[in-house]
Amino acid sequence: MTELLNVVLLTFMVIVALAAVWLRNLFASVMMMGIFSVLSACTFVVLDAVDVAFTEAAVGAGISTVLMIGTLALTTRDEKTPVRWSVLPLMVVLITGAVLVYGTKDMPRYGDPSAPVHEHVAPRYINDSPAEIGIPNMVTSVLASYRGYDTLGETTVIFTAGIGVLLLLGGYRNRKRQEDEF
Amino acid sequence: MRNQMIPRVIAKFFIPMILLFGLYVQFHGDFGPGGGFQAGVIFAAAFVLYALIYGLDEAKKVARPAVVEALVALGVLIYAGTGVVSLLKGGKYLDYNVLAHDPIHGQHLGILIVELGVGVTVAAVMITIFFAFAGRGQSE
Amino acid sequence: MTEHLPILQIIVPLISAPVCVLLRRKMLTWAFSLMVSLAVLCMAAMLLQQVLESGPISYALGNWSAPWGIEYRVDVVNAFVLLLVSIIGAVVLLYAPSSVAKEIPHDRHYLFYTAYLLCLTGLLGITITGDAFNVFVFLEISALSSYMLISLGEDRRALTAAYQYLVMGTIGATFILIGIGLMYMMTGTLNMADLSSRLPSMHGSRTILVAFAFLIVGMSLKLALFPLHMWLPNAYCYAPSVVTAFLASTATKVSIYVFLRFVFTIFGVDFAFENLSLSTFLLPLSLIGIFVASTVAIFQTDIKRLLAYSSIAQIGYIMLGVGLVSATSLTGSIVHLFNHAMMKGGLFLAVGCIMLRIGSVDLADWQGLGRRMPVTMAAFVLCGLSLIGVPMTVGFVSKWYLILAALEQGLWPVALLVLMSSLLAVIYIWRVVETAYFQAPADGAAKVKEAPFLMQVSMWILTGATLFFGVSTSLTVGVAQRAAEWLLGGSQ
Amino acid sequence: MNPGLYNYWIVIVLMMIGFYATIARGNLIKKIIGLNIFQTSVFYLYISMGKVSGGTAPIVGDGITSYSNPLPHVLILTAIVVGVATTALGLALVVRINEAYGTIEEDDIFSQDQAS
Repeated sequence: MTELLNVVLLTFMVIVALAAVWLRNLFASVMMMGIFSVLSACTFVVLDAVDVAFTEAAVGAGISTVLMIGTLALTTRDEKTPVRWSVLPLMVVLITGAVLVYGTKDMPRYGDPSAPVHEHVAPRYINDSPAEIGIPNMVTSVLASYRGYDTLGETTVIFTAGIGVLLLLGGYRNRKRQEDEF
Repeated sequence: MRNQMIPRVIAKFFIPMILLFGLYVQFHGDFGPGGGFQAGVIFAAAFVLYALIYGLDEAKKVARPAVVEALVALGVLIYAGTGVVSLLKGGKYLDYNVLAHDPIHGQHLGILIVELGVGVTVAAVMITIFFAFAGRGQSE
Repeated sequence: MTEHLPILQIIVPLISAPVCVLLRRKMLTWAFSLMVSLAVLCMAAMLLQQVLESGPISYALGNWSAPWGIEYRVDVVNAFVLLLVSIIGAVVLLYAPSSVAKEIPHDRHYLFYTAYLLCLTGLLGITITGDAFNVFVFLEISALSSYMLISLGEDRRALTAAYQYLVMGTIGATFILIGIGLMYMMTGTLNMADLSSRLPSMHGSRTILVAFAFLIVGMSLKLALFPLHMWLPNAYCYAPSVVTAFLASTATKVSIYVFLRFVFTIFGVDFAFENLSLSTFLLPLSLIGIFVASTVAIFQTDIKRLLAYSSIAQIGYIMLGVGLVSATSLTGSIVHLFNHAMMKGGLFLAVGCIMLRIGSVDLADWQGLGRRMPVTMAAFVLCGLSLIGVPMTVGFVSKWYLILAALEQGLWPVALLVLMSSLLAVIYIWRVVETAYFQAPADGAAKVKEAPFLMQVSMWILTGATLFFGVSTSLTVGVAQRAAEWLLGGSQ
Repeated sequence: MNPGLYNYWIVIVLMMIGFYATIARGNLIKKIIGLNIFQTSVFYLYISMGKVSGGTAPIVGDGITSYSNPLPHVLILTAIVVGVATTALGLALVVRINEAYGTIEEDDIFSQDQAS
């Protein structure tokens, strides 16, 4: 049952993604992206990744949408360039897709409990983390302790983004006006 | 929206609840879904709502940009500092076992502090980014 | 404390970045970050010495042993790259204050130094780690900070260059993420050593093949291998001088290191070069890259852009050595990694000095500069000679090993092509020399002073290094030889 | 019913849509939207490999014997954060480009650069 649900959700995601790319009203496009994020959060719930779903909903449907609307308010709402079909990008994309499909042939089947990812490394997190860390949410155990250093890196990435936005948009008067004054 | 009664009243009612929910997510991450990152985003959302209803200038009085900027740095320092403490206590970097008298308590304490660091930085960065974008619009 | 050296190497600059935000005062943040970068340099030197004496060092973060936790693993190869990055990091910071004061608004100097330290942290973190996913995280720290450093350039085209780099860089990083994901899917592990022991059993797997392809393409984008170099010229051209000097000598080098690490240590020589014959596409691409980029460089009138195209050509030389897959050719590649960082760093620092005084990097404005700024131009010419590969400079050493490697394998056309390409370098360097020394300054050109003392010092440190290591090769070539043998010896 | 690889194929289609928008569209915001779609589909690739049929979310509960793999979840939490950081920085750059050029269309920017 969950598999069927998954396929339906994924198909919706493809439709919404196509709409987001196709629409030339950027505001509508951004709304589509919000829907896209909510849909992907739903698929993550179906796939048992509740923490990821929570984050995707907060980030994709929340932060990203707010930022994009903010950007639209500061720039423009309409895309000028008409949709054009350029050959080279299309070729690149088709080749990338074909290579990936070729790679799926030897992949473990979806949900297979004997796939390598479930046999190596992960069993320790599942079996021993309640004893070693003592908290029920394994994702938190792995995130903050076993791979806590990655999370320090992640915090640094967010810090970097904050510094970057301050550098680009914070405080001082922008260049355009300085030029206008001359 | 500054002069409309209904949004203002509703916001007054909602903002404390959002903040409370943020705190819940922050400290309940050990047991259910959630943690520092999600809590930080929710916390920031409360300030964004405040700024939308009462205006950016009012919001900047509540969350002073200089303070928020310091908090951006502080969160990373809390996280990285936890690791330094475990170094000083004779463990490897980010080894929480040495933080308390026994490993399990150490792990609990370590995860709690580290998640707090994540939460502080994420909330502060999100508020900073929102202020930067909104402030850009205001000056136009 | 020496036991914790590997983590301190990363954590010291990482913690200093937020501290810079709290300090806020511009000269204070500069002095602080300079001290930090010097400390980083000392630690890198100690690490290299430790590795040379007693073999690879492993450090388990959080005290979780290898495949479960994240591991730092230092061997000859990355200890050498760490040293390279921290030398450039310290020298460029020493150079920075006057140049930054001229090119970047004063109220954001502290943010500039924060971003600089973050970029340094990212590059060092990529280099030192023994965990495939951790590479991705630190890759993004360095990438995000370099986008914003580039966007600080004075010209508005700096913004579009940064945007273009952001899009290309993110595509590259996402490709790497796909590659890491597929490897994880087939092996269940993210630790590099563990991966290398589990991958050989599935060499026939099509998924692993695709993982390899995505990693190669993603890393080639990051290291600007021809024809995936489109983001590089604009990024180097419009970034502030200090940023150009720093990124040109470190960012692509670290990406090349990641390439070496994935191809040689994780997948292994057998898989990459015998099963898949990676060389058949690496050799032609790097040779074409050398010729096309050098030729384009000849026609540039903007000196920074000229040097950027020359960088693409030099990346071609390094990848050529990788494609030849022998102890000699890899020695050439690794030593050129170091040497190119020294000479390109020196060249861009000289350009920064000239930018500070005459405010232009247009070739036409450099007329008679040999007389107006003799000291700076002398450094430029010396580093330029090294770029050509004149004996007694570092450029000669690395090309010597490359040609030797080509001849060893009987590939004399490759050796010939390398020699011929040096002639192209002669032409583009000569155009600058001719303008600066044999043309009179334009009428009414104001008298200019040489650049401030600190800028001169750091410029001459790198210029001196190109000469010193061109004569005394025991340190660089010695380490590079051991690194090459280590890479070819595989994972054991 | 086991869809086997069907899941992955739809994800690849999603990736292609996002990737195409990123490299072919001329609008700078559209490119970032494309990047978002591209990255989200990679997240999905990771998460679906962690799923165990009949498993539950990796939070310890009474009477549960089979859990899905928590490691891909952790990796993707990090990747989502990296993604939003990139988006924020990219959009900030778009705002500045718009201030400097008065447009966010690649072609217009290119022609303005050629003219100057």
